[in-house]
Amino acid sequence: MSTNLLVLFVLALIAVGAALGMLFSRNVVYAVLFLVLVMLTLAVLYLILGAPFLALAQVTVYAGAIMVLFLFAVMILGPQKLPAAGGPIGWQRPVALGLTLLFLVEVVAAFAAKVGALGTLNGAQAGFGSPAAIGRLLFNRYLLPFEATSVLLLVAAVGAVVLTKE
Amino acid sequence: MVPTNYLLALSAVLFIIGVAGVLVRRNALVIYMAIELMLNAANLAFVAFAAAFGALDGQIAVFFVMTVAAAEVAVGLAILVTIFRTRKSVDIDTLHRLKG
Amino acid sequence: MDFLMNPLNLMTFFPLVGVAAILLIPRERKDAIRWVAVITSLVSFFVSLWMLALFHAKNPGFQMVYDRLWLQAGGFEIHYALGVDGLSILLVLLTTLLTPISIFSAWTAIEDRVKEFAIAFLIMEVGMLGVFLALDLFTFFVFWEFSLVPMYFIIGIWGGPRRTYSAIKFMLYTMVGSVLMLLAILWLGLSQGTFYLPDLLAKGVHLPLHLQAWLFLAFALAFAIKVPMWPLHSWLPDAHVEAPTAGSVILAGVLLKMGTYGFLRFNLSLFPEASVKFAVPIAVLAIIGILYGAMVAYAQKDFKKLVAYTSVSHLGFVMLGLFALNPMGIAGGILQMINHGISTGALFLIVGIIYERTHTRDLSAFGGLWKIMPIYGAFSLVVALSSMGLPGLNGFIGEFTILMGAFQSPVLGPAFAISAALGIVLAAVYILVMLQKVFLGPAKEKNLGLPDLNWREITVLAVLTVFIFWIGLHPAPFFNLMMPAVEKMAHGLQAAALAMH
Amino acid sequence: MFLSETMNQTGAFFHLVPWAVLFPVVGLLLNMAFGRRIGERGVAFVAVTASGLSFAVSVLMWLSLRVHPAGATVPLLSWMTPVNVDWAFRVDTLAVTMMLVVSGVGTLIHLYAAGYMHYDVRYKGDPGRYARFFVFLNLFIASMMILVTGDSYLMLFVGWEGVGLCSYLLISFWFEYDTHGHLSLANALAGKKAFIANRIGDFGFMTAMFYMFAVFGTLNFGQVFAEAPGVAQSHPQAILIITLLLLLGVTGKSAQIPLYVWLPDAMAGPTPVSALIHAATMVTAGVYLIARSHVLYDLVPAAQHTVALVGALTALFAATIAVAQNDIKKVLAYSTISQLGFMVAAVGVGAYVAAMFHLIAHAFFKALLFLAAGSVIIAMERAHHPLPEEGGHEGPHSDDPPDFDPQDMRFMGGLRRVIPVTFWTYLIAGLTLAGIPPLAAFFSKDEIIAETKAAFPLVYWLLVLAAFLTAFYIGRQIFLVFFGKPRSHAAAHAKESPWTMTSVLVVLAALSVLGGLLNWPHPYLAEWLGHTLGEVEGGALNPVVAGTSATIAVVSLLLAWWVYGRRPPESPSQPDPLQRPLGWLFTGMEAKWWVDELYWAVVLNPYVALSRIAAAVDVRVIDETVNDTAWLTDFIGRKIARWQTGFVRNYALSVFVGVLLIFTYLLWR
Repeated sequence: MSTNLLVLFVLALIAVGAALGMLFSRNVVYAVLFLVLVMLTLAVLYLILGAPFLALAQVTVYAGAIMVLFLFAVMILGPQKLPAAGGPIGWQRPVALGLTLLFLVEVVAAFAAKVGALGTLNGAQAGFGSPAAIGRLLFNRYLLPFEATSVLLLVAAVGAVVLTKE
Repeated sequence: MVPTNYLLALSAVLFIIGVAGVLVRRNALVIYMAIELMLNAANLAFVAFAAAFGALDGQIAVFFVMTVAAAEVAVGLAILVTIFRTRKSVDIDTLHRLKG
Repeated sequence: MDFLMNPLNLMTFFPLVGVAAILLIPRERKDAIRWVAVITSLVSFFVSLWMLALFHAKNPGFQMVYDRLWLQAGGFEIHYALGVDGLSILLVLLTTLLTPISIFSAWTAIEDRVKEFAIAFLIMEVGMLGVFLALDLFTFFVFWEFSLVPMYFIIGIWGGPRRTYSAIKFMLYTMVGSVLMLLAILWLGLSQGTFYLPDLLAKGVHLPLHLQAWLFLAFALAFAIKVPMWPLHSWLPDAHVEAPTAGSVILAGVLLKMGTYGFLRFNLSLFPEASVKFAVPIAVLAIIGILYGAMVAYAQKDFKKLVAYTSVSHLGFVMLGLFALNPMGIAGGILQMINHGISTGALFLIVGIIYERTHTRDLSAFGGLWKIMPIYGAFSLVVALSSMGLPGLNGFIGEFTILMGAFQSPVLGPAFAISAALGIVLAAVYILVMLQKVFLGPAKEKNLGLPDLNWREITVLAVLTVFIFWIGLHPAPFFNLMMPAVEKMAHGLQAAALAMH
Repeated sequence: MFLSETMNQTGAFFHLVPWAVLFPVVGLLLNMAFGRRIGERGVAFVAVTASGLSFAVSVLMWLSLRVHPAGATVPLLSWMTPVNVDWAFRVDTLAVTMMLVVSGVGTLIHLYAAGYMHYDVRYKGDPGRYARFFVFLNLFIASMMILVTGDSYLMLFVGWEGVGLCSYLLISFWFEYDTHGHLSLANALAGKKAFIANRIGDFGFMTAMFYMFAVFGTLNFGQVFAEAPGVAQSHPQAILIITLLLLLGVTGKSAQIPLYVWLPDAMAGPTPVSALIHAATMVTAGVYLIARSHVLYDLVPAAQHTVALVGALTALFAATIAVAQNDIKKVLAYSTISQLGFMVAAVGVGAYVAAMFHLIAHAFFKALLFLAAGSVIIAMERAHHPLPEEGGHEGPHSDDPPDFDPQDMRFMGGLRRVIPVTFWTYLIAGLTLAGIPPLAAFFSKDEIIAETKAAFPLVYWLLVLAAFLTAFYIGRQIFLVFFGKPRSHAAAHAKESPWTMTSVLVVLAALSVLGGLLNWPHPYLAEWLGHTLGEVEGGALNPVVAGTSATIAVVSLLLAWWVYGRRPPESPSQPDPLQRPLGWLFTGMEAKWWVDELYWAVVLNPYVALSRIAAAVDVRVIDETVNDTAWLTDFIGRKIARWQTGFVRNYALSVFVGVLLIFTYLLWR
């Protein structure tokens, strides 16, 4: 059991490290790459948590398509190095950091006190996260949301084209 | 297996980093990526709970989050590009004319 | 078709026929528009006379009731119901009398946008008649709000320099009150299961006193603003000063009566116990209104503002009469509403006449007009004396009956009547000062050439003077019309008063 | 319809009484409608006939009453149904006495006014006003008739305020001038003062009526007097309060302390008005009211004492002021207040017949005094400022002093030679007022003094002192005006008034002389009024009292001759002979004991200030709070708007703050 814990711990470290990296990197491209790294670690986690189909989806859709899109955007807009501090509302940065730390403290306190052990993950049945199972559920109970999101995607695509037309 | 608390803690930390990114950075793209990070943190929590309760609904939710995120990024970046075309800068603070 | 066979509906909605006719007339033909407006309101007046003929004075209940289901929603139904009884018939007649008079008096005063003016006035007549005839709480509220809008435009468009400020102030002030009233109507309607007034009156509103008090206060606030009672009166001088003459006549003549009528129809009829409980505070406010109104009127420099403040004082008397809670006080109150409509309406016409000639309302600009315009002086003297309450004219009948009622009232008493009677002395003061500043003293050079009254102004003032003398010398027919209904209501109040003590 | 039935079944003309009111009303309507077209002669004719017909109806009533002394009540029209009071006329001996006095003296004064106003109107130069004067005069007669013939307190009140209105209209008749003919507000202010003072009295009267209705349940004389004894038991205080409140009304109308201040200023009106309204008829309405409510007053001795005291004090107080006045009409005004004091004192001690007798006598000689004074003033004015058609050039006479005032006695003197008729009639009236034996007032005033001697000694002494002063100030006036040398050019060249005016003076003089016969050898008046007032005091002449009062009058006249007749003042500017001996007392008397100034300081100025404050409060406080609520919403709106900075990050921050708050709330709940 401890090996799982160890793996998870390592993955968590990577993810958090990459996230912080994205946060503080001056160069936007590095930020994008750090985010990709976070997504990949999450994909691995999904695998551990018995969601293989999701993990692959994560890698292909999220890391693959969306992050590539970001890279395009970055390349179009040209990498600029913006000064971290300054700008019209300088006061906003320290306040934001302060509040975020406060939030962090509260979350930690919450975990310590409130959230009882949710029980360990029981063993994944065979084919728990398999595409068949997900497909069956998706097209039965969640058919309406599925259709709605497909329309959403169509609208988004058309919107993107229209917006960027000269 | 792995206790869900840890997973939730991870998701929370990632979420907070995402929030910090949105509030602190002035580059519009980085703010976008921070939002993506927050979404992913949420997805992680979904999957953790799906595994904990053995119900696939969590994973379905993640699917929908992904599609929404994709749509959002497409439109968002399109807007960013048009703004960039006029403003020549990605700094979010230049866009402050719509005020009370 | 039976909708129009009922005299009340015909009278209330006939002005809309006039509006339709006016819409067809081109804007340039101003006189044609004015004639149509006057004739339409005159027809409404004759229909009201027909209604008077059909009215049985002996029957205290509602007559000529027209009741149709209007809309049904959420388990309760809203009726469109009109009806007239002893309390409202005189006010309806006053409305149908004053509207043609004020339209006719605005013949030369309003030159721009005559079409819209005529339409606004006719629509207002519909609103006003609706308020006095409505038997269903909802229909009442609809007409109550409906009648505000034309007045807002009349003050806002054809008014004086600060017209928008006054119009908005007038509108908002009344709206604040009526919002609370709407809540009260809903609460009352839902708790009693019906909005239909006759049912409510028949069943009686059985609510614990403290609940009844809240309902009473909600209604009272809306009507107190409209009356206007003392602290809530600050919209009146502005609205009057800025409104055109015709607007002021109707505002003072009829719109103020919607407040006192509201007290009469809803507060006193539906909540007898609460009326007894609040009779003293309201009477105190009324007396403050009487004395305060008289004093401030005395100190005014602007002729129209002086007359506006006299309305605060006169309606203080009406409120004192109503809350004497005995037949004499209430009958006096209702008659004083009519008297105030006639004499203050005439006073505003007089202000309008001199304003049309000198384009100023500053009292110091006038003086010695009685020498220059003798007919104008004679009419103004009669009207001023009537509003001062000279015995033999209409003002005195109302005020004397009110004071007599307040003196013997189970809830008020001699102290109230005597302090209010002081108001009559103060009334003499401000009226005589007004007469002195405008009509007596040496005439000023620039006023020497002023033309006296033309035939139009004479007819308008003559009609009102006829009523001043008629009510003054022989008020019996007016009292007989309202006495049965007043007695019935006073009986309910008496019972409540006894039960309370 | 009315006139055809001359004698109805009760063999009397009672049903004609409404015509006493309707004739003057028809007269005034005619004058109002056709005033301009029928010219001055026509207007005067209509007015005089209207008043004359009213007098004729009164005589008819008198004849009917001689046949049926009990009189009758003639209902005409229903009026105030909730208070069940109708337009009903009561014809009884008391009412008819007043009707005869009012319409009789009224008609005479209408005649006099026809002449007087002709000069006054020409002099003030507005011919249109001639008709308007007679409209008001007829309205006055009509209102006075309503007052005296009303069958209920409410109808009496209608007449009461009607005459108040007419006195206002007639005092400020020349509303653009002052008494000297210069453009000013003086007359208008005097009229306003009179109406408001009356109105304050009427406030008392009305409150009395409220009490009366609350206690008696009715306002009709018949029922009130019938229930009075019963009510006196059940509500002991009520009748006292009612009578005292009625007294307040009386002080307002009959110019007693404290509400007498308007009468001297009422002299601003044309002289016929002063004669008719402010001497003969209106001011006696108060005395009539108390006489009419004698049943109530007899039940409450305390109220009677107060009435007597008020009357006596007023009599003395006004007499002191009259002694030191220089304006001919002001002296007569204060004399009227003083004589009214006598009458009120008389009714105060229950001597109703004496009061009515003095009222009638006073109506004759005081009207005569005023009309004669009017004739003097006209004479002085026409001499000083002759009218164009009498060959006078425009400007005032050059050699009269600049501050010449036709009404000021200091500019008169030696007028007995230039205006003899006026002089003799004035002398007769003066002696009557002083109480010289054969003349009317001697008997009436003597009766009053005799009655008070027995009933209320303090009042007796006050009245005796007042009688002394009365004789003195009328003596002073006669010597100053008619004896000595003319102290101004106008006085030297004055001319007698035309016959229309002097004939009326002679008639009134005759009435003053013969007036005494009404009640002296045989108490006709006592019997006549007995029918209404019930048991009434005999009215026999008490020789002792008669002797003393006659001697007082003669001594006082001699004193007046000694001070003013022996060495009459030569020039207008010479100070009054009494100035030195009396010193500050004289200045006090001349300045009317500063009562007007007192009222201004105590009542009027505070009210004006208070109303200005109220007006300011209304704008700055009440209106301001309304506007402030509007400003507040605007202010809050602006503050919130500034918080919308436009920076996206700020918005994100506020969202995050919201999340944080919810989270902490959930955490710590």
